[in-house]
Amino acid sequence: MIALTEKVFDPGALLSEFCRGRQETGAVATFTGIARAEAGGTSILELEAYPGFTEAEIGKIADQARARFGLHDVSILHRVGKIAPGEPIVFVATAGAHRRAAFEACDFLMDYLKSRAPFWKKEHGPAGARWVEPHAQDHADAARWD
Amino acid sequence: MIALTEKVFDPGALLSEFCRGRQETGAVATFTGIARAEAGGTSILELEAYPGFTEAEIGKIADQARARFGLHDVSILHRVGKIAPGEPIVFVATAGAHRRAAFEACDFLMDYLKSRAPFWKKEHGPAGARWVEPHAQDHADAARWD
Amino acid sequence: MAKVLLFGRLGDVAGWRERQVAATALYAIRDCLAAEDPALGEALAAPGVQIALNQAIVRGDAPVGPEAEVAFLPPMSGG
Amino acid sequence: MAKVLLFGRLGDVAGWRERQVAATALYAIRDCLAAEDPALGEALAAPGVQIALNQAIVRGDAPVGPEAEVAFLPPMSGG
Repeated sequence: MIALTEKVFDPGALLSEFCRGRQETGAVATFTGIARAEAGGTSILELEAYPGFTEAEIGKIADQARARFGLHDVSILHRVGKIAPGEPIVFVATAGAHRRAAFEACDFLMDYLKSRAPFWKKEHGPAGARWVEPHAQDHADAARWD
Repeated sequence: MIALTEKVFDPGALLSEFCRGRQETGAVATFTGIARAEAGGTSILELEAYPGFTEAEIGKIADQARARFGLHDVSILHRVGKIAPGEPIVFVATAGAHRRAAFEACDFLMDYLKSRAPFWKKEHGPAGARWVEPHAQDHADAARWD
Repeated sequence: MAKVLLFGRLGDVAGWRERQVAATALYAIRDCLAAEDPALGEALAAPGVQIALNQAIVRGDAPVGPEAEVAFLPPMSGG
Repeated sequence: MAKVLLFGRLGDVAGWRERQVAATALYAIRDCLAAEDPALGEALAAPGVQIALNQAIVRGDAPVGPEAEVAFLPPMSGG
């Protein structure tokens, strides 16, 4: 599943669903990104996607991950719209025969999602709203896989 | 939470609980290990622990992970007793401000749990039962952190 | 008429995120928008702004059919 | 009397996993078990078998109190 949602979601419900009925998957790795309060520095995060295009671009990277890490399955759910502190932003799950591949694929997908995926991010803070670009660290993380 | 259980558990329920009420945790990584059917090669996995000692030893490594990776929280649940194919064996969750630390801590904990944690593992297969030792790969994985 | 979409700060600069534009090539659409709204024109010409035609990134100019969807994408921030 | 626990294949070799043994030091307990059951004695002397006294690994011999818990641990396999 590759999907966007405007609603708050429960990462645990997604993990339960993802694990169900697996007989040959030894390893499931997940990552959940949560909006941080930054001690009041950010009150609301807003994410804009290009519906259709964004899912398709993420799907291409998910296919790369399947091939590169020999995954059995991948699932990605990403919030769009306004996100309050403490709410999940993104959930990625990867399934493989062994743990190294599942971990690395999850890490790889998150590096892509945090730096290159087609989202536009606005932070609404005490000093007003501003569009943000990826951090240098996010670019450096993503470049590890090139 | 560091705990052992003889009962089947739902990793998703653990993840929901682990994520609840977090305001400054940006990153939650999890790993779920599932018993593989190995195309009929293993029918039942049996894990023996030393109650009290096993949790305490795992707790020491969890404390190491908290310090080394600056974690906000760690949760580990491990099955003992007889485990059928498709059932979860282990769930590890790590929470931190940023994703690199959460991923690395989860990876570190799994390498320890798979190679050095105080469990004794028996495989009941078509050819009878046998006690198993960690794979060379598990030792090599664990040695990455020394 | 092509459907034109603006994302991220481009939508804030223009004050709209979707409208119809009568033009038959990507650069003609951009020039048309810039002529109407110089601030938007400057934002569209900024480094890193990409153009997607029917949800595929296109480099350089290209003809635009009557039912086309043209999107102007500022640098993507990731999620 | 110390409570003696056997784990993993040691329990299978002995045919029991917990019993009381009247001895006042770790090596004396091991010798006592070996005298009763030579196959278990051989398994306890195998490389990698560790001894825990009151849930802490001990290297070498050590005195054992009357309420002590002594566990013989073959090489740990991980989970």
